[in-house]
Formats: sequence, C-alpha cells, structure tokens
Amino acid sequence: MSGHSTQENRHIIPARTYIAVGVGLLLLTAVTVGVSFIHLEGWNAIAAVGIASVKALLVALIFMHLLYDKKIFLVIFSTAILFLGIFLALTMFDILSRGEIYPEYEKTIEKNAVMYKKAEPAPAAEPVEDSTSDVQ
Amino acid sequence: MNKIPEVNYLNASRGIRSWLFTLDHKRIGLLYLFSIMAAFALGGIFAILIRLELLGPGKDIMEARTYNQIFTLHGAVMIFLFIIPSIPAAMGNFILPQMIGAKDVAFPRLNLLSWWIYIFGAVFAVISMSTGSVDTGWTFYTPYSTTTSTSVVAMTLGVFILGFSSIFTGLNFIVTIHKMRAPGQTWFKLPLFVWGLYATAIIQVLATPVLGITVLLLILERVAGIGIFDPAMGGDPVLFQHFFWFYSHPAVYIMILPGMGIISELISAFSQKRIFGYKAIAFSSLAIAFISFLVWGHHMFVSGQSQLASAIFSFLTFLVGIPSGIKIFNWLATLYKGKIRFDTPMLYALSFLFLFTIGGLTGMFLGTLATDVHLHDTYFVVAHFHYVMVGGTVMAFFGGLHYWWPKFWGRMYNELWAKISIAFTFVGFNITFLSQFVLGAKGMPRRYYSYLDKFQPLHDLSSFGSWIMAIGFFIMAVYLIHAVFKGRPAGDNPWGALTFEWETTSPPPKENFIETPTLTHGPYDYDKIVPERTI
Amino acid sequence: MDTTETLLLPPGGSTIAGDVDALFYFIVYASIAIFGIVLFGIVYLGLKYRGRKAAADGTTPGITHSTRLELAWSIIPAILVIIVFVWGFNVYMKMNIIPGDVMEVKVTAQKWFWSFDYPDGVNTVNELVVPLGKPVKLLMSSRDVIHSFYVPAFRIKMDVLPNRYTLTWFEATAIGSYDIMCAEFCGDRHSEMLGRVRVVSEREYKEWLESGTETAEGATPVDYGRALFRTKACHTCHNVDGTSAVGPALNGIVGKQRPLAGGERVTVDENYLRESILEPQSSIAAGYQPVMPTYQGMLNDKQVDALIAYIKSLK
Amino acid sequence: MSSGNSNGHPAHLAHHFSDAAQQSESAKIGMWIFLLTEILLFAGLFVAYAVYRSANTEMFYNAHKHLDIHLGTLNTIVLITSSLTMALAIRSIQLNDRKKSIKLLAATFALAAVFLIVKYFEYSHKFDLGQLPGKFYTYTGIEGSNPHIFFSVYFMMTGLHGIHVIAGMIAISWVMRKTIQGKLSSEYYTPMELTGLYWHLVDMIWIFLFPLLYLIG
Repeated sequence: MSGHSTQENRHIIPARTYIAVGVGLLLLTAVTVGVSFIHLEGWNAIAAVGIASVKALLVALIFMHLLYDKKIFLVIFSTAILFLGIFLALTMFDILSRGEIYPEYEKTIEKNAVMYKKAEPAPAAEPVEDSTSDVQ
Repeated sequence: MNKIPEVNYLNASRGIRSWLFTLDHKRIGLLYLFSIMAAFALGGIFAILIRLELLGPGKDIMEARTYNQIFTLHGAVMIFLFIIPSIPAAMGNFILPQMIGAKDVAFPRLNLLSWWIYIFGAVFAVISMSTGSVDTGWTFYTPYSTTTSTSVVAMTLGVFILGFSSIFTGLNFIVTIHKMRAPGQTWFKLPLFVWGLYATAIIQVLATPVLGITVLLLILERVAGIGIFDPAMGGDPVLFQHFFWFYSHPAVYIMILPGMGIISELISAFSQKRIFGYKAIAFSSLAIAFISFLVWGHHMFVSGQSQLASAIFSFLTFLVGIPSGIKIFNWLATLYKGKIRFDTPMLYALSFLFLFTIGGLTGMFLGTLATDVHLHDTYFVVAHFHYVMVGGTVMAFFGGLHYWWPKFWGRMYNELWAKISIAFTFVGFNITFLSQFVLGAKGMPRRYYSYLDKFQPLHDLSSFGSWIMAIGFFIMAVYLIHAVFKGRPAGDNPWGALTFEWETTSPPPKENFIETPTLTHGPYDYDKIVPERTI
Repeated sequence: MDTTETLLLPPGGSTIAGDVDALFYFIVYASIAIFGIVLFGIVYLGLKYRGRKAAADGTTPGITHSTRLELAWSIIPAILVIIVFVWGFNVYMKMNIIPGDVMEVKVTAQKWFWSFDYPDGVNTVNELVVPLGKPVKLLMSSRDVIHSFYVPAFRIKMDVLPNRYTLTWFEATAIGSYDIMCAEFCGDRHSEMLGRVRVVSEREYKEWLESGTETAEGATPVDYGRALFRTKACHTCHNVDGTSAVGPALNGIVGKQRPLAGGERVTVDENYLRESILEPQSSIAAGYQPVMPTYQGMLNDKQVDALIAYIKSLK
Repeated sequence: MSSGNSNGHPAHLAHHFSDAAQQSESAKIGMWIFLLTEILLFAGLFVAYAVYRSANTEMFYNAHKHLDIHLGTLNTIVLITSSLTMALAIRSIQLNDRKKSIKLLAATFALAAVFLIVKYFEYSHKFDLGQLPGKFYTYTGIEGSNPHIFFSVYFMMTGLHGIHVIAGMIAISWVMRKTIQGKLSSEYYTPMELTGLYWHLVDMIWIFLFPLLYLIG
C-alpha cells in the first residue's frame, strides 16, 4: 500500500456533473410543484412520491457518491430503505384490510377527538328508560 | 504452575478515573458487566417480590398498585437494563476484538460514550422509580400509558436514551467486524460468536431507532395530545402496538442471537470438535435477523388488527422456526464423535439446548392463530418467553461468563460450587415456569394481582421454584467474586480452545496482543490441532 | 361437545373449543416428539462421547457438514409448521365467521367491570346470560383503556378498544356458568374485572328476560340496593367495611362532612350521593383518583333511589 | 499489514488502526450506518403520516391548503442549493483548494440559516392562527375531522427535520473551523466528507417532506 494515499477511493467528480445534478433537482422541484396543481385523481400522490424518489436517488448516487464508492455503502442505504418499506407496507396492510371480514373494524365510534366537544353545548342529560326492572 | 502475567490490562493503569474514562474495550466491557449485574440483581429482587405476592389470591404483601409497578419494573429493568446489553455490550465488548485479532473496537470513544449513555438512561429509570414509578407493564400500551398518573415520561425518556446506547454498540460492532479483522481472517473463518454479534448489531441499528420515535411520540401524546396513539384524541391505539412491536419483536432476537453465538463456541470447545454446519449456523443467524422484522404482528392476533394481517404474520412467524431448528440440530451433530467434557460452561450450553428447545416449541402454540387466541396474554406466554429469555439467553450468558471468567481475571472459580449452583438454577427454573405453562393453558391471565382460588397450588409451586433459582444465583455470585481475588491462576488457555482470544495471555495486555497476531488456523480446527488445556 | 377438563386445558363449552383443543393437543404431541429427539441426542451423545479417547494424535474427526442431514432437519420441521399453520388458519377462520342466525349483545368495558346490553333494553353488569345452542355475537367497545374479553372455557379472547368496535362470537354447548376475565392489563383492579357467562336453557332464558335482571317486586329498597351494589359492580371499587379501596368506603358516611379534592367540604346527603352516581367527576373526594365512570343511562331513578337507600342503611 | 506506522504516522491516525485507509473507511461505514438509523427514526413519522392520511384523506387535503406553498418551494430550492454547495466544497478540498472549500462551506451554512429563518416565519404564522399540534390546536377554519392530527404530523416531521438542520449547521461550522485551521487537506478530509453525507441526508428527507406536506393533490 503506498504510504501517502490516505484518503482511499478518491474519485473526484467533475464540477459540471454536480451542477447538472443540482439544476436537475431544481427542475424536478418545478415539475412536482406544477403537477400538484393539475388534478389527477389518485395519481397526484404517486407522481409526487415518484418525483421525490428520483430526486432522492440523484442526491444519493451523485452527491453522496454511492455510484462511485464501495458497494457496501449502497448496501447499507438500500437496507434502510428496504426496512422502512417493510414497516410501512405491513402496517398499512393491517390498516387497509381491517374491514375485510367485519366492516365494524374500519370505523371509529366518535369521529372527532374529545377536545372538539367542549365547543359544542353539552347534550341534556337524559336517563335511558330501563324497561326491565321497573315494576309499575 | 500457571502465573498471572505481570503486565495486563487490569494493572496497566490505576485509579477510579482510569476505569470510568477508559477507552480500552476490555475495561468498558467490565464496566458494562458490573452495571448489568446490578440491574440483574435488582430485577431479580422484583421477581421474588412478584412471586411472594402471588403466594395466595388477594393481598399478601403489597397493594395492587405496588404490584403493578413491581412487575412493570421487573420487565423494564430486565429487558432494557440487563438482557439487551448483557451479551453484546458486556461480553461482546470484551471478547469481540480479541476474537478477530484487533487492538480495540473501531470507535473506542463511541464505545465509552455508549456506556455513559447507558448509565444516564438508567438514572432516568431510577428517577421514574422514585417519583411514583410506572404501572403500565414494560409494553407501555396506549391509552393506559397516556392516562395513568404514574411517571411514564421519566421511564420512557430513560428507554429513549438507553436506545442510543444500544445503537452505538451495534454500529461499533458492525464496523469493527467489517474493518478490524486480523490479516488472514476471512468472513468464514470468524468464530460463530462474532457472526451472532454481527446479526445482533444489524437488528440493533435497524430496529432501535423505531423504538426511539415510538417513545418520543408516546411522550408527546402524554404532553401534547398529538392524536397519534390516543383514541380520545383521534388516534389509533393499535398503531402504537405496531410501532412498539416493530422494535420489540426484533429486540427478542437482539437478546437471543448473541446467546446462540456463545453456545456455538461452548459446544465446539467442550467437544473438542469442529462445529457441524458452520455456514448453516452463520447464515441462519442472518436469516433469523431478517425474518425477525416480518413477524411483529403475532403479538396482535386479538388486538383488533385485521384478520388477514394476522394470518400473514402467523405464516411469517413459522418461517423463523426453521433456522432456529437448524441451529439446534447442528449443535447436536457437533457432539457426535467429540471428546466431550462436562465443565460448567458446557453444562450451561446443554441446559440451553434443553430449555431453549422447550421455549422454541411452545412458541408454535403462540404463532398458531387458533391456539393463540386462547393463550394470548396468559401465563403460557409468560412461561414461553422466560424459557427463551432465561432458559436461552441467560443460560448462554452465564455459560459465556464461566467460559471467559478466567480470560477476564486470569483466575478460575471453584468448579464444584459452580456445578451445585447450576443444579439449583436449572431445577428451580423448571419448577417455576413449567407450572406457568399449565396455569396459562388453564386460563390464568398475566399481570394479575389476584387470581381464582383454583390456581393457587400451581402459583405456590411456581413461587417455590423461584426461591430455588434464587439460591442458585446467590451461590454463583459468591464463588465468582471469590474467584476474582482468590481463584487459582488459570493459565492462558484453560479450556484448550482454538478461537483467537486464547492466543494471548489471560488476562490480556492492554492492546490485547503483544505482537500483531496472524491467523494460522481456523476457530474450530480440532481435527488438525490438539490445543493444551492449562487447568 | 368437549366438556371434561383435560390435563392442560379447562373444560370446553363452545362449538369451537373442540377444534381448538384438537389442534392444541396435536402441537403438544408434535412438540413432545421433537423435544424427545433433542433430549435423547443430548443424553445419548453426551454419555457416549464423554471424555472419550480420541484418535491417537488426540484430534477429533473433521466433519464439516452433511447436506443430506441438514436438508432433512430443515424440510421436516418446515412441513410440520406448514401443517400447523394451515390447520390453525382454518380454525381461526371458523372462529371469525359469524353464523347467520345470531343474537347480538353489546359489551361495554370500563374500569373495572363489564356491562352487557341486550337488544330489548335489558342491561346487566358482569353477568352475561345466554340461551344454550344459540350463537351469540358480541359487539364490544371500551369507555377508557384497552380491555380484553376472555372466556377460557369458550376459547375466545378479543381486545376491547376505546372508540372502536371489535367483535367476537360463541355458541355455548353446555349449560353452566363460565368465567369471564379481562386479559389486557387495565390498571389497579385488572385482576378483579371478572364476570360470568351463565348458559341456560331456551325456556329459562325467556323467563329471565321477562322477569328482568333483578326483582324489585317484594323487595325492600335496601335489599334491592344491596343487590344492585353487586350486580352494577359498585363493590369492585367501594368497600362497606370502613376500608378504602379505589374509592372511599361507603358505610357510615351519610350526614358526615367530607373534604373534596378541591379543598372545600360537603355534607353527604341524598343529593350528593345522587350526583356522585350520575356525575362522578363533578366532586371527587379528597385523596382519590377521578376514575369513577358515570352511571348515567345505566340506572333508572328507582335503582338510584334503591342504591341511596342501601348506602344510608350502612353503619 | 503496514506495521511501519512509526515512520510518518499521521496525526489523525488512531493507534488501533493499521493505516489511514482502514480508518477513513471505518468512519464512512460508521456514518452510513448512522444515516440508516436516521432513516428508520423518520420511518415512524412516515408511517404515522401514511396511516392518518389514508384515514382522513379529505381533512389532510383541506388542512394542507393552510401551508404556504411558496415558502415551501423556496425552502426546497434553498436546501437543494445548499446540498450542491456542500458537494462542491468537498470537491474543492479533494483538489486541495482550501479557500474555495471554506467559501462553499460558508455558503452552505448561510443557506441552512435561510432555511431556518423561512421556517421560523412559517411557524410563527401558524402559532398566531392557533394551527398548533394536538390539544393546543385552536383554529376553526378547517373542514373534516381531527385537523389537529395534520398539524401534529406537520410539526413533528418538520420539527425533527429542523433539529437535524441545526445539528447539520453545527457540524458544518465545526469542519469549517478545522479547514481554516489547516487540519483538512486532500490527504485527509474525512470529517468534511461525513458532514457532507449527513447534510445530504437532511436534504433528502426534506425532498420527501415537501411534496407529502405541501403538495397533497
């Protein structure tokens, strides 16, 4: 090993590449803001997350050198994304499939949190008729 | 006659500061060891109190509120302060760099920091205990934890801080194993304990941050009513359980995987035999680590989770049984045609095989959808996880402690007392927890202060067992401490083992090896080399 | 169906208990078989190769692995667990599909009792009376924290959540009385949050419905109140022997001055007692937690009067 | 391996490493694992976001209109630019151009400060309106159930991200100091490289937060 090569794997990326990526990121920002004003039904969310993923990938691969560095860093990064995905997917699977067998599982009883109740006038107290034990 | 080496890490520098601010991984390992043993003693006292209260239905020695706090503390102390740091942070810290022929871990300062963070987190736990304690159970389920009047915030802050300690240890170990191995030590020449620690470290760095954000959200829910977990604020309490178990199920494997690593070392060393199916054991550790992230929902079959999600989680849960089974049978096969010696560490290893198999098999009842409905949150679950955690991890931990005790101090403990101690522990443990399997199957829910009269005989049997177990642990404490000061010198390689840490002196010098070591043989080459036992 | 107590399980009393138990014992036997193999391995190999004289040079055989063996002990357990999973899944689906002709009871859990609302307005506390051979669907929710509705004899358990409905069902197969327990930790009196399922014949059930849950007729208000004190679960939090529990003791308090949490004092009279039953949060006795649920809607005037009469009678 | 450390052993090489390559690569692996833990820390918030957005789609849509899309876009531009200057700063130190590197670091620091200032104005506007998280929420102009949850999620996500921005600024000023002192060069610039990785991650998280919170379609 040569004595003075202290910073290993020194891949110097041309400034042009960095600037091109930077401009690309700004353009994609413009695109994502533009798309958000077009009504695309359910596709808006997919477009927004899709564009964000492309941007994040550019940052990771170029700015963070994942494209040029040792593969171990890419493996670590991918692992993080994979487990985030597992967490999200399995949790959302539960949330979205709760009503499959019993529709009652999907809904909450009170739609609004207790803090919104204070604003409304309290309902008049009405004791419910107990029809069983009342012997007239 | 063996002699203690004149220069070693224990006498390299003196004074309390040289310990509290040491960067030597061996001293940090011992600092961790003392801390976790204190936690173990504390948790053990809580356990005895629980069993005393359950001697009869109704009130025996304490009020219901106190009882609820005691079982919460027993769980929280044992899990967060003892068992999670036990093998990785205490034993792994000491042994790992020596096993791979390194002078230290990759980041010694981070290593010391992680111990200090551990102490800092423990302080919060103590603050919580002294300011009203917690009565939620170690699981902190919402909305109970957001509404109880006890000091949940201090305890969960402690857990949050302890999480960082665990993350830093895991991070340090991954880098150490990747970058610090001695020349010639390839991945498949690593001792299996190192593989176990590696798989553990991966879980630590992946799962612990989620625990961090979970308790942070819980604290915010209590303080600001953010409406994520509290149904009164529009939140979903089942979501808390997802968050909690996404960490806490893998955490079970943080506890057991390094234990399995120790068992591989012990079985091989005391059979003087090459380990059977090295790669299968190594890869099954990684497989278990991965699958452990896919099964958390099996804690939630009756929680109001969607039935389809439950079915998927149940299926994935069964997958984890297969690599665990492979390990058990590979260890058995290692015994075949070996040169077996029943020294104390080996007795712990065989106890592990016995108890962990029971723990694993009873897991089948809980992973199965239909039977879990009846058994969920009963003593069956309590018995199951004690068989895995105590019968598995704690047995492996004490096996490792006896195996490396001469490495730590250069001195041997009394073998006879050690065997008496494990006999007590083993018998007491089985009495305590076998009876709890029956209790659970008969319908005794867990976390009960009082119970129906018909359960009393089994509860009393269980309490009786806990005393026998306590005697076993007490004997151990006495002879181990005695050995540190008065034990006879053990020599460099008391057991005649081939892993790297035995190549240096016992106790080792400050930087582990006097000269940069080179690997000349694999960790299990008992078919080529006959190492000499120095005791 | 299966009503006898077996070695490990309590007597079964529902249509699904037999299915669950069969699977349970299948796993028991499979586990014993596997454990037997492991135990035999430890003992046999341990004794046979103990301190054995190895080869002349002291080495042991360098067996690295055996693909065939390792495949065997991966595949055989894999088949076993697949059987157990599929079996468990089938029974679980049976446990989750509610039969058509079903009687619905609403279950409300709160610290620390169960309250059951029948479709025709009958309300009971800690006692669920059902006819034999009729599937019963329980629509459950909680007023405070998570509880879990557990009837060991029926092999059913389901968490009861605040602000959400969960369901379970059972069809009892034998006349008798079975324990209901709370299986999710819910606080100080978690272990006393017990109830009974009383399975009666169709005829008895009808009679019970018609006569009402408690008979006020002929009973003095004090006796009626004493009965209500138990059936409405007041006794889970209030003692009548002068010792305080979750709530204050209720004997000999009428006419006395009592300090409130806010610092002021009140005289315990009928109005105060009525208010404390229907709006318990409005005045909390000093030294106690504000945990009592409201009985608004669960008691009618007559019942409140009876309870007050009973409390006044306590010395 | 290289036991000849005694000869020309660089000041930044710790005793337990055998050479500088081993040390710098260890540091980088350590940093990447730390970034992994950061991603999983945010994972909890992303999951909470997904759960409550799917449960309250309408409310989320209505509530997001109360975020200022102009300021959000501005901050996105600011952070992306700061990421670019950070990457260029590392490039400069690789070329041993210390002066340029310091200038670029200063620019990064300044942009981070701009981000926080913009965030401050956004926050204070919401504080004034009572659009606060959880039980502190008092605003009444949003249709749909439980709008406080949107603001809980908004404040937790941007708040945790904001804390990371502050931590990043501390790290940037620390490497800037080191560079000015002449401790970093093309031979050894690990601290700046690690800071850069961290800063890019902070940027990356914002790249997701921006559309998720400001651009709900």
